[in-house]
Order: sequence, then structure tokens, then C-alpha cells
Amino acid sequence: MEVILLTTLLVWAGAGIRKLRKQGLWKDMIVYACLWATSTTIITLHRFNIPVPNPLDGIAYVYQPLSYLWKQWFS
Amino acid sequence: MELNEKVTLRQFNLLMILFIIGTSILLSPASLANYAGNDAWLSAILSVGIGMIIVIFFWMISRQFPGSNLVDVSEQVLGKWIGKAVSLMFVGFSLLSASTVLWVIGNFLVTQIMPATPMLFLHFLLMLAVVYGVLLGIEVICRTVEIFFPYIVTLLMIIFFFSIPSVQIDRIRPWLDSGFKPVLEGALFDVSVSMLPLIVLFMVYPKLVTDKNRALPKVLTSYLIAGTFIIAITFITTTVLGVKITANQAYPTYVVAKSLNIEGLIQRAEVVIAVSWILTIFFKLSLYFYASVTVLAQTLNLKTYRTITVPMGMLTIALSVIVYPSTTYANEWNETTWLWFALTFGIAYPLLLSLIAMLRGVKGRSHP
Amino acid sequence: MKQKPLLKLATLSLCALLLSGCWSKRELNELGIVTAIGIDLQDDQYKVTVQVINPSEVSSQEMTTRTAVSTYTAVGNSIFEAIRRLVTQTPRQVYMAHVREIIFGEEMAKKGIGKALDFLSRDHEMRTDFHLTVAEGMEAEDLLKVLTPLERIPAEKAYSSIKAGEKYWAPVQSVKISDVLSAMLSEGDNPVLTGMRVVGDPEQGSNLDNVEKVNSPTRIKISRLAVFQKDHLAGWLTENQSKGYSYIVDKVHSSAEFVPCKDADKGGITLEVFDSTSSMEAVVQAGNPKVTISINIEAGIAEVECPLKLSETAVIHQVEKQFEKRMNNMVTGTVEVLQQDLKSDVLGFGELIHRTDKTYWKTVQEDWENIFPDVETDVKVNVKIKRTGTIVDSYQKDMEG
Amino acid sequence: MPRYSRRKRQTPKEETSTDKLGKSLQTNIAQFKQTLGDSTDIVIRNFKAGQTGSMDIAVLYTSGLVNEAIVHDFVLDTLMVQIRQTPLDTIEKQDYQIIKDFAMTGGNITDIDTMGKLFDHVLSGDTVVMLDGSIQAMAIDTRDWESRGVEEPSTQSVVRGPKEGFTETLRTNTALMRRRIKDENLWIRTKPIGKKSKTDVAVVYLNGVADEKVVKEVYHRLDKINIDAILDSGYVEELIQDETYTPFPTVYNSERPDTIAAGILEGKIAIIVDGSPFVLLVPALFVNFFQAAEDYFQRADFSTLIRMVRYLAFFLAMLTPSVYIALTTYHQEMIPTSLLVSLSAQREGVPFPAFVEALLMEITFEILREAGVRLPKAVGSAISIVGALVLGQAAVEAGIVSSAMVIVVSLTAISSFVSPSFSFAISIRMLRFGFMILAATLGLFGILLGLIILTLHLSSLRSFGVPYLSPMAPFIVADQKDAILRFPRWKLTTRPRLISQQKITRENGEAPKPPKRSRRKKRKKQE
Repeated sequence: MEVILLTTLLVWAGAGIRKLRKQGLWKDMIVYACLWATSTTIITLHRFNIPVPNPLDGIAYVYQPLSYLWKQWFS
Repeated sequence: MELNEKVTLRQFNLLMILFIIGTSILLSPASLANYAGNDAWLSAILSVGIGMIIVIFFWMISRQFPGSNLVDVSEQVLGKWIGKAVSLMFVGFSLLSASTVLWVIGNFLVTQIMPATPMLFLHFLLMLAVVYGVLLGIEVICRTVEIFFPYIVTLLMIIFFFSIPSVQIDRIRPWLDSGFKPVLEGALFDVSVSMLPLIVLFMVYPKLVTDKNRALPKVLTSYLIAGTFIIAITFITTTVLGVKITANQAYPTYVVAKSLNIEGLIQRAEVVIAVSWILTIFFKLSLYFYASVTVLAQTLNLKTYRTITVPMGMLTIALSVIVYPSTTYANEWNETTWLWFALTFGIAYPLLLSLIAMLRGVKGRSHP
Repeated sequence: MKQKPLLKLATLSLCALLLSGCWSKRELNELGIVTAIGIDLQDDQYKVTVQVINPSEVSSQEMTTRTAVSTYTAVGNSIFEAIRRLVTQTPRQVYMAHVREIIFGEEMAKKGIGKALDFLSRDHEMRTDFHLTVAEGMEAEDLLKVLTPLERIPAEKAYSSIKAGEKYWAPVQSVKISDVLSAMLSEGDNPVLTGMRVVGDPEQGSNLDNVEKVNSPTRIKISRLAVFQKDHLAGWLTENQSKGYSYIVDKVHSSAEFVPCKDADKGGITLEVFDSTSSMEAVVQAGNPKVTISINIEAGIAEVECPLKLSETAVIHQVEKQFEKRMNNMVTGTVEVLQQDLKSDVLGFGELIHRTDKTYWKTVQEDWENIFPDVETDVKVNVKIKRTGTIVDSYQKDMEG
Repeated sequence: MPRYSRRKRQTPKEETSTDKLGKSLQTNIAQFKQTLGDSTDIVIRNFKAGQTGSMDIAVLYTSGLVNEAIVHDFVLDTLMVQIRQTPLDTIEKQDYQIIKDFAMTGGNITDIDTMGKLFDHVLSGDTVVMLDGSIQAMAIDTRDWESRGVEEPSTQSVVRGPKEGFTETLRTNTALMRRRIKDENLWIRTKPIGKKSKTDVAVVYLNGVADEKVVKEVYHRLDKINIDAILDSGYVEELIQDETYTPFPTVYNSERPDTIAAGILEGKIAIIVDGSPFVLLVPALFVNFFQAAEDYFQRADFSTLIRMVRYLAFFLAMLTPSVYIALTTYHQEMIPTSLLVSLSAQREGVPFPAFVEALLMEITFEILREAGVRLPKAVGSAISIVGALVLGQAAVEAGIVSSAMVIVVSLTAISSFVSPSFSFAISIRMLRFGFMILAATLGLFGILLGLIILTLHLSSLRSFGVPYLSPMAPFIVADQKDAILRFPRWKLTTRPRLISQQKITRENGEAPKPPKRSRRKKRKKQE
């Protein structure tokens, strides 16, 4: 099942990249490939239960002092 | 980037209404009741009031930079490279918002309607529709909004009107039971959920809306309509279910719909009513996604945003499965961090742009 | 350019759909439709009894020898576990969206129903429109086994008689889970549940011949209200007290009230209550809360056995006074029982005081259970007779006079 | 416009021969015969004319396409008998002109100078007269072939309203249009399309009312057609529609002259194709497929009601089986308990899942319907008996399908016949299966998803530049008068905004009023 899905994704991506290359949109192609690679990696890793760093944790870390203050003010 | 689409102010307003009530209609009552207890509805009114100021503020900014969307403004004001960096951060904001919204809708479906279905699959299908819509363009999305809007309003009205018999005003008295602070806290949270994300409309309004004559009163009116929906649904849920139950429910609005019972007319119809929320959330999701895709494409000077729409959709799906590991995490993150995250991009960012522009004397292109 | 993504997406989605299959799917003939759940305690474990419909028996035109419902019982550490364990006995997956009654055994109710309520409100399949009831003096399992005439599904029978009772007979009230939860969660309020009991021999009730007689020997009866203190059963109200309760909390749609004639042997007058509105007001004076209950009843004369000249206003007034007195006694009696014997604030006095004087409430909130019995109450009943029915005077009067 | 770039159309190449006619009649005729392969329906009459019989004349026509009586009376008779005594030989070289000017009594005469034109005229029913020694020939319009008379249209029939329908003959059809709109601005332009068939295609519109841009676009698209034959207006429709990959028709077609005339009066453009009784109308909007001709002949209130029923039927036809599947397999909580019990009793013993059951019945029904259309009328009723009674009843009794499913399928079938436009009903039939798959996979959520995608798709469609869903999206208040509702006649004062961008106002709308009381009184006094 996973293999089929992954193949579908890759074929899909390949088709998209080929089309962009034909049109000569190099920048689009690079962005396309990067985005696709990132998302496929994340989904695959998630599928096999390998922990993926959660961007929300990072954001929470940045805003930690602020939310701490906030909590204090309202409690 | 080619932007030859046209959106009428009317369509824009409808889109904005759906964008505001999007997730709020499902989640706000619970969080408001959680913060403000009996005064959840006061909190909602307060948040709509604060939101009004935000809308006027946004309008002023749009007047300051006429005809330029968010990416244009950033690059004009902050210079090419810093502007691009900030725009990329904004892509992050809207993309994460899109994936959290996607998660919300998937989670709602999995919890309430189809528990055995894998969320990834639901996300995939939903995103399919969203990607398709964005590929067709914002103009088409706006037309779809026009088609669905009457149904959404009708279904919401069904909840409102048929819940009136079971409203027990006693349940929300006494007022201001635990003081004003929780009311304010709840209001601020609601503002951050419903009103601050309106910033993404800056990717639509400045360039694509055609008839901007006397826009402010119309926009404000529609904003108030959206606000009324939120206030009404908060009021209904807390008075029908009671504050404690509302606060403890994951989806209080759904429970209200479940208990609607007009014998022989409307009964057991919560799934049908849930359709209206899925629709509103769908449009909210589409707009977030549209913003993230167009901002990225414009920042990178791509010819058209359409080429990167599909992989961005995949990325949204990928993010949506990892952003919230559990409902508990989601609630906690929303309560602690989301407010600040939304404040940064919803208020601080445009405010800074506006101030810097005034200091440096940059003016938007009048008409590109 | 424009059509291509559509085609691609369409084919892909179709593939995905076909690959994936259907997860949450249940065919109708795979469902065991549960109409009632009985929850009992058995050695610290939950014993869950479900009443499942046999669809072909219910909808078939001719009478069959099989019963319209079957019951299954399973024991588990939690209700959910017990329900899942039912699969080992039932041929089909139990489906609970059509549950009409949740019945707690009396023992279970005494121990506390809070934990059960968690499951009932958490599970997504449960709806919110079922009635919560307590089996009076027996286990829920036994009650669920009784077959009923007229309505083939016993739970459906109970559901409709509670609904009808709520409309036409004051002591009966339908209690939904949201009522119970909000009363339970609030500090100054307590829930009541509808009581059900079996008249006759429960053993015999589970036989098909129970419904083959004109006068079924074993029947389910909606009896009285069960008063809860938080989540455990505190005691039962009598029928009259249940009536009083319904009047106080303003849940009476229509009912019948009886008052004996002055000459008690002759019989009495019966009123048909069309409308009853009640309001409660609380005053806190010098730290002493006082609650005033005022009830306004509009009624018509339904039956007269006394020789009275009802065409005279004075007589009508007199009757009104009689009823006011009687109702007053009934309501006061109810309040007294609740305050003194059961010590449970099912009337919501606490909430009332909270609403009127929140600062005072903050001081007594913690100790409310002990303060409640001492709350001073004042009952005002106002009866108005609007109609005398299709005739005016009583025939009795002429026969005697 | 990348949409068109892929098709790489060219303007049709002139394939017909441009060879000039020779002087020698014999050579010309020989070439003519050879090219046509001695086809037996071509009549070539050779004779000599003039006092001395010195002039060789040939009369060519296609038997069956001409009115033989006219050919005999006005061509052959004239040439062979009436001008017998004319000394033709004396006026040499000009005899062609003389014969044309003085002898031919036909109404419409064209000069021919090439072989190609010769073929065109002979094969389309003209009679050609060729003179020896002349490099020109004359074609006399004698077209008159067997054709169906104007009859009641077989589709879109009405209870009240005109019962004329278009026929296969272009001229009859244009005449039917002219008879309805006697305005000098009704422009009819004809051009032949199809390399082999050379079918006449007429574009009819109201000049000054129809949008110039759309008219140009229509001509542009018609010009781009490069095909060997047009046998029906369906060919043209498929070649000029905006979007190929859509289940919805973006070109309206009708057999009713009144419907087409109404469309033309709204500013639309009709395309009449010779040989087809179905006339096309563009731009076509979603709402047009719900407007039946009769709506405008009945009272407004009634029409509105019926139109709403039509919309309801549209959704029923599209969604009933899928909603049934969704409810019975995913959302049983939505079905009232007693109904659920009886449904599940019916399904007791049905071996298939609801989806397969529905699919089975729907496909059976589609087969039945198709068989009913193709079968001779006499057998048709037998088929419907077998289909409806035997198959339906027997299937239920055998326990293969539940009786509720039979009800669902029949409701769907009946609803799909409500649509006033056949081409639209087909699209509903197709979509129904898609929705059934979605419902079987995801329940109501799947249906919702399908509806969202469908609406997105519909919103993206355009018919000749006009958004398909207008006046709903984009919402136009003024056009709501004739979309879902049908306002009273005196309120229908403006043309649809997006269709005719000029001359929006059609008439002065004023509600009919009974004469005022006071006036009547006055009149009485006067009397």
C-alpha cells in the first residue's frame, strides 16, 4: 500500500517536473521539486513513525516568554 | 506574476464573512466558555468590537498602499531582500495556518462523523478540492462562495431559530461572575482566531477587487454580519447546553445541532448542518492556501502561481499530519502560542510596514 | 492548461478512492440497532444490558413467534469495554445512535452514575435525545427484558409514554443527558431522573405470551422521580411530590388535579391544568437566603362530583381557593421532603441565589449542601379557572336538589 | 490563449477544383461525368437549340434534389420549345447573355465559371445550363427535395404554446425565424462548412442587440472548424464549445422556433445547421437549461413553482441514490428509528452492499432506457413492462435488491426526465454515478466534497465568455427575475446583463391595471 502511494506521488511529481522543463521554467521547476521533496519526506517519515520536528514547537519556543507573561497576568 | 482576475466587492465581502466564521463557528464557543464562563457571549461581543478596530486599521493600510498587495508593500518598504525574507516568513505563517485548519476539519470529521477513516486520506481529498479551486483561480473560488453562501446562512439560521425554544437565559447569569479579566482574555483569544488572520486578505483586496468605491462601510457591515454569527452561536451554545458543558465539548455547536428537535421537521439532522461548517472551513482553508501560494510565487518572481500549487498542496497535507500530534496539544498550543503568532503577522507586521513607510516616505504605486 | 489538472486530479483521486476502500462503513443488515441500554453494577464491574431490535420481526405484517427485541448482557471494567465485549454474544455490531432509554439499576444509581455519563457524552455514536431513567427497586437488566404490547419495542414504548406523560401528566418528566450534566456540574443544582418500574412478575414479562393477552400481566410503568445528590441517588419522590417538583421547576404542560368536595364522601372536583408557569425569586437578608416560589395555574374544570353551582363566580372563586390551598400543601410538602429528608437541591436554589447575589454565593458555595436544608421558602400558588368545559353546572346538583 | 494552441487548426483548404470551364461543351461534360464517376442520379440532357439547331446546350441536374416540374417547364421547355424560332446563331457570342436575360424564367440565376462551382451547384440541387462555346454556365435555382413538413417537435413539447418545430431544411428554419421576428435587424448569414458535406450553417442574431464580441467569437470559432462533414448541429456544438472536458453542455439546443426566437431577442446567437432540426443557441447558461418554453406561456406564479420543482428534480436525479447510500451505510443516525428498522428488515438477506445494489439497479435502468429509445415503438411498451414490473418486482421478491432501492431508483429515473433539456439530463445521469462512488467511500462528506468540486468546476465554466453560473455567480440582482423565479411578464423589462451588453432595456414595464374606478363611474355618468 505504502509503496503504491509513494510511487504514485513520485510519478506525479516526475510528470510535473517534466512538464515544467519542457516549458523551460527552471525556477518554477526547482521550487516545485523542493516542495515536493519536502512533503514526500515528511509524509514518508510520518508513515513509518519516525519523529519529524514539529514547526509549531519551534514557534512555541520563540514565543515562550511572551505567553509566560500573559499567563501570569491573567491568573 | 499574472493577476488578471477580477473580484467584486460583494464577492470579497462574502469571502471575508466565511473566512471569519470559518473555524470560529465550530471552536469559538468552547474556548470562549472556557475562558469567560458565563460571560462567553460578552467576550464574543468584545472581540467583535476589537476586531472592528482591526478591520479599520487594515483598511487604512490598504489606503496607504493602494494597488499593492502584501508582497509589493514589503519589498517597497523594507527593500528587496529583507522584504523577500519577511514575505517568506509570511508564507510560513499562512501555510502553517492552512495546515492547522486542515487538521481541524479532518479532526472534526474523524471524531464526529467517520471515526475509522484515516485522517491523511481525508486531508488528501479535501486538499484535492482546495488545490483544484486555487488552480482555477480566486475568481472562481469567489463565485463558488456566492453559490454556497445562501446555503451556509440558511443552515446556520436553522440552528439559531430552532434552538431558540431551548434557550435558557438563566444559564448564563449572573453576568461578570468572575470579573472582567477572563472576558478580555477570551475576547483576545477569539480575536486572534477569527479576526487577525484577515491579514491574508491583503493578497486579494488591493489588486483584485474591482469596485472599491465606498468600500469601508460595506466591508464593515459584512464584518459585523460575521461577528453577529459568532456572537449568536456563542450565545446559543452557552444558553442551550450550559456553560460548563459548552466549555467541555470539543465541538459544542455540533452538540447543539444534535439536540435540535422539531418533531417531524428537523431531527437528527446534525450531519446536514455540519455541512455548513465544513463549507466555511473549506473556504477559510482555500484562502489561507491561496495566500501562501501566491505570496511564495510572487516573492520568487514566478510567472504563475499555478505551477507550484500542487506541491504546495502536498506540503500542506504533510504539515497537517505533523503539526498537531493530538487534540490536547492543539488546544494547548492555540491557547499559549497562537495568539502571539497571529499578533505578529496580523498586527505587528502591517503596523511596522505602515510606520516604516511613513518614516521613509514610501508610497504605494497608485495604479500599477 | 485548464482542463489538465482536473483530469489528472480526477484520475488520481479515483485511484486513491478505489485503493482505500471504505472505513467507517456499515451496512444496514450488519447493525444491531440498540434501543435501550441498561447499566448495573456487579461486583465493582459494570454490567451492561442492551436491547437490540430484530428488524424483520418488528416490521413484518404477520405475528411471528419470535420476539421483536432481544437483550444481551456483558460485564466489563468500564461501560465501553462491556459494550465491546457484547460482540462475543451478538451476531452483529451494536449500533447506539438510536438509543431511546438509558436505564440505571437502582443499586448502580445509589453508587453514582457520573462515570457512566462520561461515556454517554463522550462517545460519538451516542446522540443526546435519549431519556435517562432509573429502574426502581430492581436491576436494569430485568426491566429491559419485559415485553410490551401495542408498541413492539419496549424501549420505544417507554420513550413514547414518557413523552406523552410529560405532556399530560405532571409527575412525569423526560430527562435528557444535557439536563443531568448541567445540573450535576453546577454547584447549586442537582439532577432528577425519571423512574421506571415493572408491575407484575418480571420473569413472566420476558415471555412472548405476556403480550398475547389483552391485559398484559407484566408491564412497564413510568412511576416517579428519582432525586440525585450530585451523581448518586438520594431517594425517591412520591407521585404527589413529583408533581410538586414539576410545578416548581415549571415543567408542567398539562395535568389533572383533584380536590375532594367539602363533603369528602361525595367525591371531588378535578381540574384540567392547561398552563402552569412558575417563577422563583431569592432574597438574601442578613446572610439568610429566602426563596419565594410563585406558581400561576390556568385550568378548566374537567370533572365535578360535588353539587356545586358553577355558574356563579363566587363558587368558582371558592374552588380556586380550595385548589390553591391544596397545591400549596403539595408544593410545600415537596420542598420539605427535598430539604429535610433527601437534602438535595434539585430545585436549583443554589443557582438562583448565585444569580441574584453572587457575592453572598461565593461565601456559601463550598458549604451549600449544609445550608440548603435551612433555606426559608415561601410558596404562593395562584389558580385561575378559565373554563368549565362544555357544560356549566354539575348534574349532581340537580339530581340531589 | 493556450487553450486553442494545442489543436492547431487551419482555415479549411479550398479543395474543390478551380479549373476554369472550357469552351468546348463536350470536354466539359466529359470531365464532369468522369469526376462524378457516372453517378446515376445525375441527369445530363444534351440537345440542340435554335432555329437551325446549331447550338449545343446541356442541362445538368441531380435528380431528386430538384423540382422536376420546374426543370421541365421553365428550363427544358423554354430552351427546347419556346426559343425554337429565335435565330440564335445570328447573335453570335452573346447568346449566353441573351438566353440568361431573355429566356430563363428561373428566380435565382448564378453565373458559373469553374468546375468546382459547377459541382457545387449541381450537387446542391440547382439546374445548370451549359452552352457550347461559352466559358460560363448558368445555375438556376430549382432546389426542391423531399423533406419533412413542419411538425410538432418531438422533444420539449408543451401543453400550451406553439406546436411548430424546426425541420431539417435550413430555409424552412430561417423562414420560421423570420416569421417570428419581422425586424430588419434580424441578420441571417450563411456559410458552408465541411469539406465534403458543404453543409450550410446559418448564424442568426439580432444586430444591435447581440453582443458584438460574442458574434465575432462565433464567426471566429465557426471559421476554425476544419472537418469533412457536418451531419448534425451536434458536430458544430462539439467543435465550438468552450470546454470539452465538462459534463455540462455550454451550448443550448432546441427544436422549438419560439424558444430560439426568445433567445435571439435576449441577445443570444442562434446557429442553424442544414439537415438538423436542432438549432443551437449561444451563450448558454446553467439557468437556461431549467427554463422551459412553457414557463413563458403560463402564468408567472405557476411557472415559478414549476421551475422550482425542476431544480428540486435536478438535485433529486443527481443525488438520491448517493444520499440513500450515504445514509444507509454511514449515517444511520439520521434515519428515524422506525424507518431504519423497516429498511434494515428489507435489507435482511440482500447479499450485496448498498452501493453495489444501487449500481446494479441504476445500470439496469440505464440499459432499459437505452433499449427503450432504440427499440421500435411497438416493442417499447413490452420492454417497459418487462423492465418495470417483472424485473423490479422479481428482483425484490428474490431478495437481490431491497424494495426501498427500487423506490430510490424509480424516483431518480422520474426526476431525470423532468429537465426540459435532454442534453442537460444526460450530464446529470453521468454525474450520478460519480456521486454514488463518493457516497460509498465517504458518506455525506463525500457527497459534499463532490458538490464542492462540481460547483468549483461550474463556476470556472464560461459559455462564449459569459460565466456559466451567472446570474447566480457572479450574482446579478436584476437578472434574478428570470433565473430561479419567473417574474410577471411586465417585470421582465431588461435583457440579461452579461448576454447582451448593449440595449439592456426591452420594453416599458408596467403592471396591467384594471381601469380606475372613478373613470368607470364617469363613463357611467356620461352614459
